[in-house]
Amino acid sequence: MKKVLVILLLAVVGFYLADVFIGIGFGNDHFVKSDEIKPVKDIYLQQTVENLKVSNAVTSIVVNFRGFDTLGEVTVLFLSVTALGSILYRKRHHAGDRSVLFSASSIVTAGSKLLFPPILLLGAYVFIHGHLSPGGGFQGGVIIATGFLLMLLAYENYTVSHNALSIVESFAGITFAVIGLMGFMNGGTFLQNFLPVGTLNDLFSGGIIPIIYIAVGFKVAAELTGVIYTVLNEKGDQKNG
Amino acid sequence: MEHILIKILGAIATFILAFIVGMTYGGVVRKITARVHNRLGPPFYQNFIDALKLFSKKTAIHHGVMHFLGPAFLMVSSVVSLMFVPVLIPGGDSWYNSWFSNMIYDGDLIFLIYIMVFGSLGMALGAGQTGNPNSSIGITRGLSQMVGYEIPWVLALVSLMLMYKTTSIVDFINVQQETGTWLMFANPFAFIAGLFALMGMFHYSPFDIIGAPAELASGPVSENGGKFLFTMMSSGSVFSFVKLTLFVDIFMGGASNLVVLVIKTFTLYMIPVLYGIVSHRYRTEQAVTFFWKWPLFFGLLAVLYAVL
Amino acid sequence: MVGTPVLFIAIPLLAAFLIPLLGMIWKESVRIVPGLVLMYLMVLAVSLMGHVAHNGPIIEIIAGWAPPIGINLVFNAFTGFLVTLIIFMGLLVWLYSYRFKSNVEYEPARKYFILLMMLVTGSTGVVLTGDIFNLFVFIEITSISAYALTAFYTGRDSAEASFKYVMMGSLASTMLLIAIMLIYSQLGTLNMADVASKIHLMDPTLKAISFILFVVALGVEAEIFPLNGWAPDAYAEAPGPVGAAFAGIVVKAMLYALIRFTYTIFDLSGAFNLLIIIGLLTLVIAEVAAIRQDKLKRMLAYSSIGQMGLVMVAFGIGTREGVFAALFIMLNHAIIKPLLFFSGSYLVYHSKKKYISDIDGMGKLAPFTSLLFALGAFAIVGLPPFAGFWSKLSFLVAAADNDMVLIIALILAVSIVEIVYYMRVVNRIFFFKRTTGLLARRPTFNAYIVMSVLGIIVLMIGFFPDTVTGYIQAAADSLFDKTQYIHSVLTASIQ
Amino acid sequence: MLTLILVIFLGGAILTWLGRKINPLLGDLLFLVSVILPATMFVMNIKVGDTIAQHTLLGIDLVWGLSPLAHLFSLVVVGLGVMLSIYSISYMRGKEKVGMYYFSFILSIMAMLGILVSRDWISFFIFWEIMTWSSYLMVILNGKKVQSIGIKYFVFSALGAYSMLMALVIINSQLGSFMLSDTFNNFQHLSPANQILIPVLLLVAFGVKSAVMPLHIWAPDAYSNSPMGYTAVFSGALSKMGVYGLVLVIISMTTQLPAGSLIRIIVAWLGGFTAAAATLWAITQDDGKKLLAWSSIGQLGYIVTGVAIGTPLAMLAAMFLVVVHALFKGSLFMAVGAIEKQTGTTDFKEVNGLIRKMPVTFISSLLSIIALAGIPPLAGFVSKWMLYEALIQNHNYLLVVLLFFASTAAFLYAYKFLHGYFLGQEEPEWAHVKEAPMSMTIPMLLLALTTFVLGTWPQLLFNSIDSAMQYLGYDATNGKLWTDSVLFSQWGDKVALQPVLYAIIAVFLFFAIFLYFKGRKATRYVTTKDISTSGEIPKEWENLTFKVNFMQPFERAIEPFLKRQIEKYYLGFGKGMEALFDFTRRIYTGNGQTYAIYAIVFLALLLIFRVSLFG
Amino acid sequence: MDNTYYDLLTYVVYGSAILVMLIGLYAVLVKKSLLKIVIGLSIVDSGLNLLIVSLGYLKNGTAPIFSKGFFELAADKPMVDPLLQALVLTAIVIGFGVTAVALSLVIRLWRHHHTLYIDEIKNLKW
Repeated sequence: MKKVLVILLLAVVGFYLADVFIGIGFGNDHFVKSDEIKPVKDIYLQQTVENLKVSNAVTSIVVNFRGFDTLGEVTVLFLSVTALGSILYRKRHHAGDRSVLFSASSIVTAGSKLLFPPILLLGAYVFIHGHLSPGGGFQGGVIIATGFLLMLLAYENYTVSHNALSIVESFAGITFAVIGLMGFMNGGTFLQNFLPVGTLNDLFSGGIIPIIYIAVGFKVAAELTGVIYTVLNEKGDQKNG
Repeated sequence: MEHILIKILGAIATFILAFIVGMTYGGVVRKITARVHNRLGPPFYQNFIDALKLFSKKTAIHHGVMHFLGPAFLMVSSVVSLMFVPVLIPGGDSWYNSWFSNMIYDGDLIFLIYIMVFGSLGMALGAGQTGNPNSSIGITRGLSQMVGYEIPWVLALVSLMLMYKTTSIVDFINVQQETGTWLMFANPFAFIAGLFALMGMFHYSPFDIIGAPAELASGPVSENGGKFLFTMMSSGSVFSFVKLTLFVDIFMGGASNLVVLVIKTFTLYMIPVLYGIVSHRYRTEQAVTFFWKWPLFFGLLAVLYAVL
Repeated sequence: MVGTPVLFIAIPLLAAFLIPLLGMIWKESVRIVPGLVLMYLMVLAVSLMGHVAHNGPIIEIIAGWAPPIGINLVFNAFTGFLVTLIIFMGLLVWLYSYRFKSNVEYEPARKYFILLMMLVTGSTGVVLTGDIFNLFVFIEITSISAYALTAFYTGRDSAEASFKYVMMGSLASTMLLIAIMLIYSQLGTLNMADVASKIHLMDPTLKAISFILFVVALGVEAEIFPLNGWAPDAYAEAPGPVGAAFAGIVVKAMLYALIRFTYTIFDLSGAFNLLIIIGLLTLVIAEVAAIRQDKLKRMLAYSSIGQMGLVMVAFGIGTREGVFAALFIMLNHAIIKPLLFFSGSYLVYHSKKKYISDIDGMGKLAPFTSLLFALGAFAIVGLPPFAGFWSKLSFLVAAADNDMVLIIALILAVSIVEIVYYMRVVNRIFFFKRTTGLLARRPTFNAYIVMSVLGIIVLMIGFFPDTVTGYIQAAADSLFDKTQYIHSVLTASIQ
Repeated sequence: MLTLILVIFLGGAILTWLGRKINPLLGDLLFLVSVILPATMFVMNIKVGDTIAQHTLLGIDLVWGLSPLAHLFSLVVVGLGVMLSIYSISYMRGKEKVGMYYFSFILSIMAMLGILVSRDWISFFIFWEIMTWSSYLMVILNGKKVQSIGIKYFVFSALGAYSMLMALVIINSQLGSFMLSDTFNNFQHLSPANQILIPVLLLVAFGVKSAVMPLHIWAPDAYSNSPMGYTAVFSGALSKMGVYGLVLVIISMTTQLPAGSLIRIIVAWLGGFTAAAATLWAITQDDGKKLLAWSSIGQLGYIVTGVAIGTPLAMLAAMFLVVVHALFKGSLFMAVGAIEKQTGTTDFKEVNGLIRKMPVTFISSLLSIIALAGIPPLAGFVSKWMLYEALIQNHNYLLVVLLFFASTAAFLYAYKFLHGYFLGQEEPEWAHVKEAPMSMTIPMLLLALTTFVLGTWPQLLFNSIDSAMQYLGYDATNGKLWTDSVLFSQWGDKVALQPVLYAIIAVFLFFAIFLYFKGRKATRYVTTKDISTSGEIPKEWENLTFKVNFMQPFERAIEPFLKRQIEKYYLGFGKGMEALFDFTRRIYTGNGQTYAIYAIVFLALLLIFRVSLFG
Repeated sequence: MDNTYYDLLTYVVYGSAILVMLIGLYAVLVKKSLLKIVIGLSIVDSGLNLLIVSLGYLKNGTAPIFSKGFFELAADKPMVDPLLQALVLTAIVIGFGVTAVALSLVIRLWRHHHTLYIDEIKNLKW
């Protein structure tokens, strides 16, 4: 009964949503046709090439045009790690070992060990080239974190130093914030670019964008690893296993 | 100011008249009651003898200040209400009429209604201090019953006020003189309601639970003897006179001289007395609810009649 | 000027990233640094308020891109008023918690203070930002801090409360995103002022639907009626100061967002009626639920929701007086409710279940705390000469000017309900015999200070309401003046 | 000056409270100072005038001035306040929560004066609410039945206060001003609906405080539950604030209305019913406090009737009764307080025969009771007399019957009161009881004697009432308002009841002397044990006092009435509401999923009704 | 490509994105396991992200990257909306954060209740 009602309810909501979006249309220029409307994305695309010399427009948006969002985003991640720690915190004598249902086979352990360095390398590549190609700090960070996940899954006793994670995380965060504040130099604004922008499609181009993205990469990697590590260290339940 | 002495003399005369008439009526009633009960009964002047005896008796004990003040309060109520009732029609045919219209004025009816209940409170206080439970019981019954008959009584009077737009007893008398119709005929419902109330006021059977000699040892007066009882008795007599006179004034055209007064009051007096002789006693709540049934109905009818 | 508005965000974030490092060196710093930051922000807020009063709104451009291209922060009389309020409350909550958490171990304490600071920062960001999507980000910052703080105590119920909060919160953020996307897909911009200036071009149906989605999304956090199921649980299970922070900080910021959408961004006339309807629903249901509570904090939580309903009704009046009244109620609520939460949590400190009956006869054991609680109760039900009266009065005056007789009657009837449950508690404190053997806990020195400050403010507003009305009036004017807002934002350039 | 006086009150209240914590004696001293000093300042310095002080808060002008009408009421407040403050020192000695008592006492005196000096609705309301909550603290001070009685009181007060608040914001929105004078002068400018709504709301507001019939149920409990030292103020002065408001509303508003006469007749009848019903209830009470509480309600019923009738004579009667009621009811409550202080109980069934132990208390009670019953030499008579006459002149005959009935029935409880405490058997149990201290007896005797003075020379008060009534728009009578009464016209211009008084005193003294001095010589006092109960003298331990089921016969007679308590309906309503509330809060099921469903349902509903919402 | 194809695609793309969201919602509203509810929430997020990304698509569009290849091969093609992609990036990260918190809460609830059945976890109500 409840299910039927919920389905009906969802049908209503879904109908209205679908109606709206289908009205908007797919793949066309959906902005209101009016002289007043100048979609910001056009400005972004234009400015990315002309002023920032960053080839990946998404990156320029994420880090520069809407860098403030990204700062918030990074904070959200930071907070979720903090929250996780706070929610799962228990006094030391309660804390147990990592729950292990079954040991990883030697294929997994060996493979993981093999894959770990290339994964780190790939991650680093992705966030260093964030302003040139698809990818960026978040993506790269996630890739690095997968590496750690692999190691944690493969080795029961693999530990990551909490302190090290915090230090990396904090430094990365501070870098972001300080670079943002450095924008005030020369009468600029927060997060304003104060470095030379270089030429398009160069590794060293885009001013502060790559630096921030690298910081973000480190930070995301550290934070995600932290999340995984914290959750993995959660002791299994007492009743069932 | 030159009248003040005459006023005082008139007041004293009124009091004496009321005392004598009241006492005599009381004696007559005892006689009649006895005859109806097939007894010999005391002579009609027995009350005077009793009064004389009580008056000359020494007071041996008392129960405190209120014990003294209670009867005095009672007397005040009787005398003061007497002062406000035109015993005879002012300016009537007899030369002495003006003596008996002491402090009458335009709104005296309301005042009378008010002051007439005052005595019971004084009495109650006096009785209360004696500490005799019978007194207190009698008092509560009396007060309850008073509340009972007050409604039809006030209704009856109000209906008349409504008809003639006045609150003066003298005006009522004058109206009856002019039209030649007694108000008991002009508004019979008011008369009936008032009569019931009058029966209640007299504390004769069936409304005599207050005194109820057999069970309460005479109720409120039970601790009083000698001069106390004398005061109470005389004030009771005066008060009976006040009630009768008032009723006659209002419903029966007033009295132009003493003879008419005596005839009318005595006739009126006989109604509750004779009814009382042959009826059984009501319990207090029965009495109260009785007053709140038919008399109240007639009272309302009277008001309705007056409005229409 | 001591700084620019962006420091409201940047400094706490920097501090938040720094605290783990500092904590490794000196453990006490995790408690002190947030306080220092908040103090600095308080100074900043006050000085910026002074600046705004003379020189007009400050539009902070970020990353060098003038609106509508980049993100901007708007610090005008209205947002400044709220930011000052939020930071002031944050400071008090910090001061109150400073010792409150002294028996807590280092790790949780560090997290607590970071989360608290982020809660304040997120709320500040919500108020300051001039960008719809940025608003979403700050709402999420606030929410996640709030989730974590709700579940801060390691009991089972706090997790339950928090989980409900998360469920509702993430549904809300979904809807918020859909709404943002709808706006963007039509107008091609995310800047509030820009959107506001172009909203008339939008298709009415889409406009209505996106507004509805905004209402539902922000309504979850602003605790409007059918969406506030999480709120009483969260208030009741969160630590005392956090409950106070919710009432004094988070809700205010979220309501701000809702109001910003209603007043500035959208031009829907029916929106005000909707505000009134949901406000009344919220008010009535919450107060009605509050009267039947047997736990103190839960009762306060429902009462808080009810007050938010009242604020919404006041905003729904849609006149300058209405906005004034709404802001006044918000201010009073932001001061009184934390006072109640602070003193209330000391009154039930030793009680296991935190039942109201556990505070019987507390007046003798803890006279100061009890007195302040009573003061708060008297003030919040609007008894003169305390603070709540003036806001209620200005609300009623505003409503009467719009001939809302029935609404006034309804609200006053609900106020009677409110009186009943508050007075029941006050009676218990002062006029009941102590039944349980539980002793009172002496408030810490900091708590004394915090509660006294709040009490003094309550009295001050009660006796001299004009000390604050100037700011409120300016704030109301600022919110009301939509064209001025749009103009000032869109013409902003880097100073 | 006015501001200073109010500030002294306020500061005094807080200082007293603090001082009491330091040293009880200091508290007592501060208490006296902070009541008497500002009260004296008020009487000496504040003369009738329109604007004495002015403040602006929140853009609203708060104007304070003293109208002649308010001046009359302020006399009551100040007089009672000072008397009761002296009384309270002894009364509260050795009790708990004295500090809070003093605090609330001073605050409520301040609030009442504040109400009277308010020339605008806002300050009126503020002081009104301060009065409410300070008296609320008093009601629950003894910690008994706090949740039922206290909450009942507060709910009704809030009902009243919020009615007023609603009325005043509507007034402001329509007329653009909070000033009382503007409201009354521009009343015609209101819309017809508001012309009805506002008086009705205000009548509810003031009807609550003056305990008019359907709104009275808080009063008996609240009066009897507060400390007696305060109840005198409560019943004597605080409830008069309701009357003050009623006077303003009825005279200044309803007279301007076509339907006003109907409203006034309704209110007058409500007042009449209040008087009658409260009297009946008073008769059934076995506790002196409760009895007096109901009696107060009844007396307020008379006042309300008088005010509602609104003819010059009726208004005169009501104003007179306002003052007189404060006097005699103050005295009576003080007497009960003294008895409570000395014996520890106020139950008629427990204590009796105190007449010889507490003579001063008895005498003042007796005088007050006589005044209450409306018996001529005392002041109660004058007002009741005028009231009846006014009603008859106004052709409200049935109302007269009702009030007559009420005042006759009042004898029952008046007697019950006196008998219950002072008369009857003197029990050995109470042999140790002493008269209350001077500081308690003197105020109570003073008040009782004042009723006597006012009953004989009512013109002492008539000038004040006259100017108050001129302020309300009645014709100037130059102190001869009494001319409306037939009592006056009969006896010329003496404006007095002296003849009646002299007659009464003469007869009274004659017989009293006759009985006392004539009989006294050989008389000896015997205890109340020594009575003639069928020749048997009761033993010492036998308690013969008739006190249980004292008014049983009468109660049986009025049983059908007693069954129909309005309170039951209110309680039923309250229970129903609580049940409804309890049902409603079950919306919050505790299941997060349900909440999520609510959210989606809400979304769906908004989407569906989007057109009707946003066009 | 012709317009009917795009019209059809409109239904398919948006329809499926919304369907994903609804499926997630269904899980949130009906499923009794806390874990499934969390999964539902993250499905809703995914559907939403899908929706947003597809909103930014343009006919014959290309990725918003000014790489060398772009200038050489597709300089005349319109670029899909980069802003929406950036927003989705943010949304994903935030969704991740919320999911992490939700999961940790599920762990906490499991610790205390030893059940994930939502109807049994309602100590706080009314």
